[in-house]
Amino acid sequence: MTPINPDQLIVQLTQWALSFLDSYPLVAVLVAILLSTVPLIAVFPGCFAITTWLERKGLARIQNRIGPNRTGPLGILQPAADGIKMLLKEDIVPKTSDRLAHFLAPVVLMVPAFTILSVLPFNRNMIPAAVDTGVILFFALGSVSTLAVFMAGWSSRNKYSLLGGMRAIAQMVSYELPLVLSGVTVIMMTGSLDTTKIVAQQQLSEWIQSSNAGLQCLGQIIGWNVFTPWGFAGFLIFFVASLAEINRCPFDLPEADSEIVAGHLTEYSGFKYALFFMSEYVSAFAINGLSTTLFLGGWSGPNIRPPWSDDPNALLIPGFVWFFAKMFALMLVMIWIRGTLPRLRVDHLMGFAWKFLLPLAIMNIFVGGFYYYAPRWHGIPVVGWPIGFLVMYLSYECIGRLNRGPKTAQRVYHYAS
Amino acid sequence: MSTETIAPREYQIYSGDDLRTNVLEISMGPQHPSTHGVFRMDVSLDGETVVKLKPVFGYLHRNHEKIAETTSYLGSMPYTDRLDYFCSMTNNWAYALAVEKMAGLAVPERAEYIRVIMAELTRLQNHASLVGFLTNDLGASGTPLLYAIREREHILDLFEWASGARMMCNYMRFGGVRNDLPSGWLAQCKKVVDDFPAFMDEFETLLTGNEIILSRCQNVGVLPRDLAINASITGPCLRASGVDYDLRKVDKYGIYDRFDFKVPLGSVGDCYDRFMIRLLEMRESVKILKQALATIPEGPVNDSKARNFRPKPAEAYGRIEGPKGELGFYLVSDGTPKPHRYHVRPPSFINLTVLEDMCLGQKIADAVIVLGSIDIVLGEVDR
Amino acid sequence: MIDLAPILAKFPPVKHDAAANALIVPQALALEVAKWLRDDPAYRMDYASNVAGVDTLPVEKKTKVKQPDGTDKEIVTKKPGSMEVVYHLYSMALKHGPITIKQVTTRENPVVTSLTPIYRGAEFQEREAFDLYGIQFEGHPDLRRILMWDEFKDFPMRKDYVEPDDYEYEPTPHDAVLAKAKAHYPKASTSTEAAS
Amino acid sequence: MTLLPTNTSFAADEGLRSELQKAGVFVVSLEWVYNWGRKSSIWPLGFGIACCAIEMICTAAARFDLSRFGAEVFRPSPRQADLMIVAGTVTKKMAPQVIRLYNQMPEPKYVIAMGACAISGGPFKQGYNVLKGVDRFIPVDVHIPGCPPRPEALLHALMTLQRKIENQRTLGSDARRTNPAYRGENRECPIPEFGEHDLVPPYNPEVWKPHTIVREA
Amino acid sequence: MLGIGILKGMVVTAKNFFGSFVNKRLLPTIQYPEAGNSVTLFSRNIPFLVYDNDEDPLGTMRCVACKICEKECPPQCIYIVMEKDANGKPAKRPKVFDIDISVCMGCQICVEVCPFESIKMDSTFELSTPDRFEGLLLKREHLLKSNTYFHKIHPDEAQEVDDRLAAKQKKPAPTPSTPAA
Repeated sequence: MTPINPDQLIVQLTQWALSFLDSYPLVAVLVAILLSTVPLIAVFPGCFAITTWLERKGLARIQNRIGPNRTGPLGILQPAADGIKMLLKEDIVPKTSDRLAHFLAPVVLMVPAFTILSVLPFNRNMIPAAVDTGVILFFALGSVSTLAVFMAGWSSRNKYSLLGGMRAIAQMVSYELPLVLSGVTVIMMTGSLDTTKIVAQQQLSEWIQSSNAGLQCLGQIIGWNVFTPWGFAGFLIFFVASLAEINRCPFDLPEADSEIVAGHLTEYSGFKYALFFMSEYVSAFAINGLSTTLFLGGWSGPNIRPPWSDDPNALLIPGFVWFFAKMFALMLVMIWIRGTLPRLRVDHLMGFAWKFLLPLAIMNIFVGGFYYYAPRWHGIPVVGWPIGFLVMYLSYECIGRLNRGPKTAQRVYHYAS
Repeated sequence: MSTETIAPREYQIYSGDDLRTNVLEISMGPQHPSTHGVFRMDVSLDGETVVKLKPVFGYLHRNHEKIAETTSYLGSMPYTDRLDYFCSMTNNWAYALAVEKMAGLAVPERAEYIRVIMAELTRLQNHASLVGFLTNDLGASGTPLLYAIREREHILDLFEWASGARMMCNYMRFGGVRNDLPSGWLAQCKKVVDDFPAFMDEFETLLTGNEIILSRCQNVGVLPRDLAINASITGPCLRASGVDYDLRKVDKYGIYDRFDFKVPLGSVGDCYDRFMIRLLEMRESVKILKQALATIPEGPVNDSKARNFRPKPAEAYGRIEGPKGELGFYLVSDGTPKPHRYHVRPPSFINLTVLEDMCLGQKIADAVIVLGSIDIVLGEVDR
Repeated sequence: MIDLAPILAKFPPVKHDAAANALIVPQALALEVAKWLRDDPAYRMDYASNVAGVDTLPVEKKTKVKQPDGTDKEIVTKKPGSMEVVYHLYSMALKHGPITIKQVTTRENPVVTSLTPIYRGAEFQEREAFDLYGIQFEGHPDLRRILMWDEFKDFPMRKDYVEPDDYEYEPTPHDAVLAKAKAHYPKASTSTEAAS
Repeated sequence: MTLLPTNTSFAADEGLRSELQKAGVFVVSLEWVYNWGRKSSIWPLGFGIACCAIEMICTAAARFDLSRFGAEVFRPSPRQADLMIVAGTVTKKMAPQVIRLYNQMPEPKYVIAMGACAISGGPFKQGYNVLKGVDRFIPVDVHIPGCPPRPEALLHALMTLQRKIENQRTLGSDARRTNPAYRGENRECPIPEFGEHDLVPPYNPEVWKPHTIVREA
Repeated sequence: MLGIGILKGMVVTAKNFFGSFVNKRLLPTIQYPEAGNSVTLFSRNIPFLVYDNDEDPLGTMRCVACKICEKECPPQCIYIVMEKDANGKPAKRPKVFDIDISVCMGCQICVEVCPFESIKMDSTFELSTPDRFEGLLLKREHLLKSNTYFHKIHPDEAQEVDDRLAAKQKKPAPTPSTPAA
């Protein structure tokens, strides 16, 4: 029996459970599949519930209100109440709608949203599906949601829904580009599409394996891609593009309620609406999970080796704690943004993707390349870092100015005499 | 000046051989999140571009004028509260002004000051909430609106303290106001007025520099100066187009000539100008309020003779600078206790004349904020 | 007060209504007068603030006059009804006003000249007068009902409009309503107030 | 927590429930859970008509905070709304749209008539274009008098509605009888047409039972 | 730099977020119903009828059924029938005094025109009811409230009214007159 490793506890338990089924390989495979999928399906709806609660409480606080507080302590059971109510609501399918597509749309949105979660490493040795081409798979499956949103918009036979669906297609297809290109830099640096390798590359293994606790901690942090110029810029681009990809404010045009009522969701009621709602949040988790993996060091975080353990890779705090902490932090930023910003207009949205994010992402790839080949001093990128940062800052400023042009500016007002 | 009316422009739909598009007609409203009530816009869209926009009114036509013609002069006063339900105080004042003009009533000094204070407080809360509603139309999830309403509550408390009701104050009377201010009111009002600039600073930091608001409001819904005058646009919309016409300066009604304030003017006439003019007007209102609160005299607040007046056959048109524009009341008396004709000149109704001109060729999202920047209240539009 | 004499001199058919200090403009001349008022450098009435329709019912007044022989004689004075459209014009350029101009027409066939070709601002208000009073505005670009629905046939702001009989079930009815309500109420029981 | 999906009468359970509670056992019937969910998550339709709508917005704002009751999610689309707050004067021109919106909402749905105008036409009841009460066409659950009612009055009405929901039957055969939402019949209200002088018909006889007060003059 | 305005805005909202935990001004919520309500001593909502003696509401009600308020009420929500004694003589008090609060707009005009200080404004607001007719038609019995109650809800105004009435006591009682207009 290996010593208990808090970091790997779940993995060890799983292996221990599976060891009983050694003689039945087929059953073992099936159980293994179940053991890796069921938690996903159980945990993320729970996260979704917590997030909706956080969002309502957070928005309320931003707006100087209290927020739900009648359901359980601090209103924590509010999502449960919402869920129960949604389950009981009548399900309306408009008479003129395309019934099949109307029914399928929430399903088509939900399935890939959960599927893409399986390529994210939640911890060391804890990845539901270790695919060599994880990042590609993520983007490929993730873009299916565009189809679902359009299906919803089209099948509802409602003009607002149709406009919402059209907007969704334009928006999601456009933002896919900066999203992928900002991820490309990371892939270039790692040389792999495997998400586990991407996380491993962000850890300084010799520091982690040293005996100094401070170094162990630092080794889990210092290597994150976000601390490099290309990583920082890439992270920002990725984050902004992901906001658009999952239709969050300020890019929530497909369901812009002040313009086109509720966009593609206009005709959805009851449980189908709840499914849409949930899938959008699960996609948000997924994409935040990916940006955590790509730029924020995945499951690594300030951590030390447990004193009783000899395993150089053992950690005191399970990695998935850090993973979820980062993911929720990003969700909170999204809520914060939602509480602050108004919405973009549809042509500004496209302009922003094609004229601003895309050139910036391409620039970022070059900077990444330069950073990779720039000479280092004792492994420290003394040339690559400042120059890369400067180049990224300058290109941000230039592209920003080019986009803004003389059209919008602060104005000076005068008074009548 | 041209000799003909400035007619609405026609928007040319692109109809080359290579690309055939159909116009999508949608009816926004009467229940629509952006229409500020029950207003409808029949919009034709080419893609997302507005090619035709016809406003449809009357969903809140509750026969204010007809009811007023069957009620006594005093009985119409509470109904004026419900015209523009954000600004019951200024509505009261405009109506009282028209009746006073017709019946030749005088207003005591202190009442004039109270009227100015109430009107400027009304302007503050109206403009603050309008800016909030505008950002809601822009797609903010209510935060600026709720900040504005948080601040508005302080002003509503003052109204409630003086008149008994938060919104429907029914406070002004012919020849004065209904009752004197309760003790302590002026001190509290001073406190609210002194706190207000801090809120405005917060508001301006939150909104005026925001790149999204800049890009969405600037050069959107431009209203040219000549068209603004020809289409009888009034209020902040007119001044955003650069026309210096503020009834507080032009008519000097009440005692506005005693206060030192300025009239901010826009230069482009777009949504951003309309939005900024309101913010700047709030600063000026705070200035007026400070002066009025410092100099308010003691004395009676209403004319006891005005209580049982019976008008002679006459007609009068009284108008004031409401927060939304020129609010006028046209009264015709035939000597009976009821008005023969009672007509309201609602600013937001007439300001909608140019809605189509401002929206043509813009995106549908712009139509929403153009409507928001005009600042309409349906109680007043449809009456 | 604005000096109206130059207008009266330039357009002799225009009458001055001293009581209301208004100009009564004949229909045929309305456009011309309005245009002149707008463009004349002394007036520059570029801003049509208010447009209102006014309906006056014909009045039949019976007065008894003592005849020299001691008997009472009833004299019936009839004042014909009229339909008026009142415009209040101001000047934004010169900041003065108002000049009130009125177009008077008959109640039976109310037709006036639309001033919308001169003042865009009159467009909706004239439509409103058409909707509520049934006044036809000749030359108006888009004369449709504005406040009531298109199928509506009546002109509700007219003084002789009879509204549909639909507040008969009011709990606190008054004179006219009570009279109407009686037609709808079931035969009264003896109690003074009996809830259903 | 024991879940007892019960079809027996809720009232009969009451005694048993309180006795068990004394003994420290909390019995929760499925019906209670259902009703708790529905009453704690009333999403109103973002639908204001006139003056009262401003007070409705104030209710959602910081001072009064509708969200404490879980009811701040103003949905723009009727499909996702549970509650229609008729906040303002319903005119005859607007009435068909209000009824249409009501029809578009999924069951179970509730209506609060906020303010005098929505209840009876209020101060504007003498107007020719004013509908004398929205309950002429759609069933109304709670009426709030006032012109406009204070924001707290809306909160009070919401609590009144919550009490009503608490006592509704959602399970069992008698739920169909007592709770119209589960009757399974078509609850669409017919939409009146614009007539030459008035709406046709002027009221919906299935919803509106004329109430007469007989007086001596 | 692009984005500065957005960041400034986000700082403002963050300040409000954290401020709401420490600053009372940034969390003005009154938790109705547990923590009271925002009704002040000046609020008005619907009218009520004042009587003087708590023992004998009907005997000491100030209303004399002069019907001025009924006539002046703009939305006409008041209905009064005067009581007649056995001989058919008017008894100077209302037999029926109904206010339809589903119509009342709380404009206070009835209070202003009443020469007997008998109708005043109440500040209660918890009136919502599922019952459209019986719940919203307030009869004489519902409307009668004591002067003590009046002192409780509007102390300043009630004191003023009492002083005025005391002054009037010395002079002969006023006769009901219908004011023009």
